[in-house]
Amino acid sequence: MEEGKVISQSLQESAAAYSIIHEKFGSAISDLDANETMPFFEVVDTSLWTEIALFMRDHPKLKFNYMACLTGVDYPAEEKLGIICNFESLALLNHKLSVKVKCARDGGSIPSVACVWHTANWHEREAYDMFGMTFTGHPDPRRILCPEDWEGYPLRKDYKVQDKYHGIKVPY
Amino acid sequence: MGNSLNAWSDALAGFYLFGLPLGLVILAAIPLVFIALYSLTYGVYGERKISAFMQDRLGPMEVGKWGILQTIADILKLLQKEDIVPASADKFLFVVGPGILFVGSFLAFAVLPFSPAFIGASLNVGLFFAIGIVAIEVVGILAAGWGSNNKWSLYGAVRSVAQIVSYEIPAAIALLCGAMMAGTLDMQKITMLQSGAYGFAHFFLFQSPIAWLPFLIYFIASLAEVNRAPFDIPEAESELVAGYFTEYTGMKFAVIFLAEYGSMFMVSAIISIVFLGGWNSPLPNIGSVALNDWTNGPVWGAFWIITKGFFFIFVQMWLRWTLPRLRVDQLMYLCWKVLTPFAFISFVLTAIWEVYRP
Amino acid sequence: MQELDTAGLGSVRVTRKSDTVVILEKDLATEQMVLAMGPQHPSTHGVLKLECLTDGEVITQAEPYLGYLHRCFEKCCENVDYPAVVPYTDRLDYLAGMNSEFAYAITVEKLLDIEIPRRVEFIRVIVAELNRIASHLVAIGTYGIDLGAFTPFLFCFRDREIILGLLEWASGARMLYNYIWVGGLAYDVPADFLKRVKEFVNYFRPKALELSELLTENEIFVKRTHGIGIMPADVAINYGWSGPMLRGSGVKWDLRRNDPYSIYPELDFKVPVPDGKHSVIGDCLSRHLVRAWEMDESLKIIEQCIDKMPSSEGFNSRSAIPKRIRPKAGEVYGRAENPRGELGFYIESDGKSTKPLRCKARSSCFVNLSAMKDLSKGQLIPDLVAIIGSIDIVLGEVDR
Amino acid sequence: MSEYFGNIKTGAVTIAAGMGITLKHFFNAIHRKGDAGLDDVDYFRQVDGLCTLQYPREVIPTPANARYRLYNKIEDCIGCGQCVRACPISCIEMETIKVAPDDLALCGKTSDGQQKKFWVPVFDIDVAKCMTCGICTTVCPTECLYHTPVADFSEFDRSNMLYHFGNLTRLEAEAKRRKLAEIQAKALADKEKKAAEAKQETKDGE
Repeated sequence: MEEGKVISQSLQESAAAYSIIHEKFGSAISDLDANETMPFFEVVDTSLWTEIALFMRDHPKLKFNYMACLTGVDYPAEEKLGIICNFESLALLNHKLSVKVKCARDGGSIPSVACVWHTANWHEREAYDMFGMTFTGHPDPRRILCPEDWEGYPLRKDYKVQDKYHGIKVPY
Repeated sequence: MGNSLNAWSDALAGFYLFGLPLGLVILAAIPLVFIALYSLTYGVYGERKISAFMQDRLGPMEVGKWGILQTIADILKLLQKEDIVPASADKFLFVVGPGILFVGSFLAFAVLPFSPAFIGASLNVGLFFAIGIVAIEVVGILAAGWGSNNKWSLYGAVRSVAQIVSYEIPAAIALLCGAMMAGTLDMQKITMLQSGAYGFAHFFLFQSPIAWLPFLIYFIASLAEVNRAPFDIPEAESELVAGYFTEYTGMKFAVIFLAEYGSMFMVSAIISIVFLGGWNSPLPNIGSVALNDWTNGPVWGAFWIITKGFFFIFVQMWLRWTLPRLRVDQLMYLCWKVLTPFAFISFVLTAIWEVYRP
Repeated sequence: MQELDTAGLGSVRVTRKSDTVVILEKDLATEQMVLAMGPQHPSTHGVLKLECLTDGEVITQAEPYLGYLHRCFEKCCENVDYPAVVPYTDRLDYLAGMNSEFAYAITVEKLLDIEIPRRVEFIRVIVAELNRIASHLVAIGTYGIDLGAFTPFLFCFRDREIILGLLEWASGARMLYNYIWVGGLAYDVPADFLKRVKEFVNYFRPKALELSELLTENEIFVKRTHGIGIMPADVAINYGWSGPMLRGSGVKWDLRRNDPYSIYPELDFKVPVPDGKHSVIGDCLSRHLVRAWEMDESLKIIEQCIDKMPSSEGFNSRSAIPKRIRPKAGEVYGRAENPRGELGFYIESDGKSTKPLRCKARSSCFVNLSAMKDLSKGQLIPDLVAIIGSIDIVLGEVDR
Repeated sequence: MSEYFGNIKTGAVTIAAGMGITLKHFFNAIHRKGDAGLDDVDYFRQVDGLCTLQYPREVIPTPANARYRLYNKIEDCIGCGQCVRACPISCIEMETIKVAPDDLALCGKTSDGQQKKFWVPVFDIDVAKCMTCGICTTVCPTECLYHTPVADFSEFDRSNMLYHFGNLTRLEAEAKRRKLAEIQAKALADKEKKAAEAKQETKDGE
């Protein structure tokens, strides 16, 4: 944050929420990236992700009961895939926070939070479908938008579309 | 009058040519032609126009003036269509289903008195026959639904059977009220008993203070018996695609449609015979203006019963384009918990009325 | 007396008398039937496929299959400039293109941190609310069809046609508008537009009443939807439901109020939630009622906007549009209240390119539909149709 | 029990109300709404009644700013290629040939007086692909590319959906291309010659 710039109230709330999580998990999570558009922190120790998620949902001062969005992202420069989750305490505390979780690009896996928020169920399937990271502990780890026997993960930056799918020409 | 009754039909039945009962064939052909014509004109075209007008639309407009030839174009189209029998269907049942359906709705026309001088078969248990023969349709529907080997068809067929069989009870009891007031099951006699100089005042509906109840019950139950909205769950297009005729194309489909419109007219005719005087003119004689006498007679009779039938078909269509569809359990609730008890009540009340009538 | 399970042959109730087993009652051996509902089915509102396991008419499990209308929205976005994404957002929720554009525009504007002229904001709100009404009309009309009432559908489409005409007049297209641009509007509205919109509001009020009398108050309709597909509020939130679906579960949550954007804070409107008098909170009827009430609120919003509208003197609808949209590096999650719920866009910019690095659409229908499996358990087939209808999905948005 | 009868009563009343509405519309069917466009002042003063039109013969007019068929006024096109780059689905295909200096007058000017510097032998719009977003029209510097309000342009053959707007025939284009190549070759040769001369001079200088 630049000096002298007014920090918006929502950012303050997010920072307060972050400090509670940081207190509990310490170095397992990174510092808060306190930007105005989408304040987020990154989960460093991915194995703790489900635990952090549960803590975020159930802690009386956090109450992130609403997962707005879960986005898969490809970071070819870092050789990583990641997900970005946008949380909100809907109708309770009304604060927002976003979380990034990253895993290795080839054969990486992220613990599933589908058991914490139902929203994550289909979104994780979508992230798997598009990027190819696996979600350990997901109740139904199938592709969702592409056909089951589609080759490759379309939203990766280095994706090459397959020539033929069941004899149908694919590239348009 | 007893002699003149059925005069035309008796004469026709006795007509032989080269030893062949040609008269009987003509007798049978008349209702058939009537069903076909009415389905063509009023049934399909009328329904499309009525629904269009209720929905602020124009309806069919392209074929002929005001689209009047639309149904003929449709029939021509259906005739040209490939007659598909699904590979995995039970061919015998699949083919025979529409036939049974059509025969079921067609047979009841035998006992409908179309005019004082015309009735296919003047049975002394005509009403009973008409109620009973409807049940044959169930067999046709089940054959069509099962034979299609389609899950949606099967659902439609099973629903339809459950529905028709259940609704026969309130329908029959409601009609029995009319039969009780007449004291006979002969359709021609029931109609005759409702004739008189005061026109509509002689109709059974106005003869007893509670006749409106069985009238209403029969009307509702008849909607269910012919699978019309709001009881069209066997062919609920948003749930079961098209119900028991999902797999039908071409002429078989047309025959099912014909049967449906045929039975629509049948129940409308039955309700107008039992409660609204059949071929009797509703116009009363007012002093020297003998409206009733002027508008009665064999031809006028045919006019009146068809008009009354068409009116009820209009109400059926009107309901269809107004109401949502019931669910299966609600349908059964309505049948067993509302219509049947009220039918029994009206049955008892009619009996009391008939015994202690002033 | 005991029950024996005879290996799939149906259960048999038996009792023992000394040594012999007496069969009291024998159920028929029944199997569960797999019923593929869709992708071509009249009431799946497009190309949704539900694979239902049915026991008679009772559904024991329904598994949705998606992707039949997947058009690679997110991949497309990574290959076009920021302004060129707008026509693609129209195609997400094609019944509410203006709202989708609105959501995308405010998201990118948040990333760019630019000021928008006030008149632009008012026009945006008017067209978005008009489109919300149009979208709800489709939802209500098709819901009527799902339950077998055909006529309300045609009445809805008659009025929707007028809204589409109005939007065509403003934007040049009937469904896929490309009207709300990042930083402004494609054009100012035509001269008489606001007057005509006001006339439309007056025209539509009695029509909405008639519609509710014909459909919403109909006893059969109420009986078909009352108490069906109940979703408790906490589960709804956990499922990520939003919009009329969430409000139908009794949560007073509307992004126009709770995470305000544009000029909504200045406008006076209610967030309708069911009170439990007309319906069971969280059932299909509640969701339907919320949509019907929302149309009324949208009319109010439109009226207020017309009254408060700044004059068009010296107004250029494109004045705030940047010459070349190249946001600084960063991420943003922006969202707006769509007719079907929260439409969010996650956009990541690398600061160098004029194309987004990642653009994810969080579609409300996708999230709302994910509860289908839970909602449909143990329901009848007609109720399943009622539930799908009440979720009001647009497959374009589900599959993206 | 009271609930039972209450249900029957509300059922009957609401059904009757609904039937009243449909009957009202049924009898209202003698009126027909006109085909005024929304930009017509009397649009909402039209009678209530049947609201559908018989399409090919009766049409609701599309507003003047409607965005349907894409059209290029080739006389004004300067061949800058902005539209090609802007189109999100690349439905525009364009080829340009630089105008030889002595052809500038022949090539002409746009209607606002700008000198055209390119021949445009190929300007093909695949309107089957075009999604009428209008992005190409906003980037066009001479406003020669625009959407017309013609909404119905269906074809029986898909190849007819490819609209050709080029201002040169193939033969003409070939000639222009050759001419340009000659000029360029000549210029190149001149340049080389000059360079060689210069080299020679420097060599001579040594």
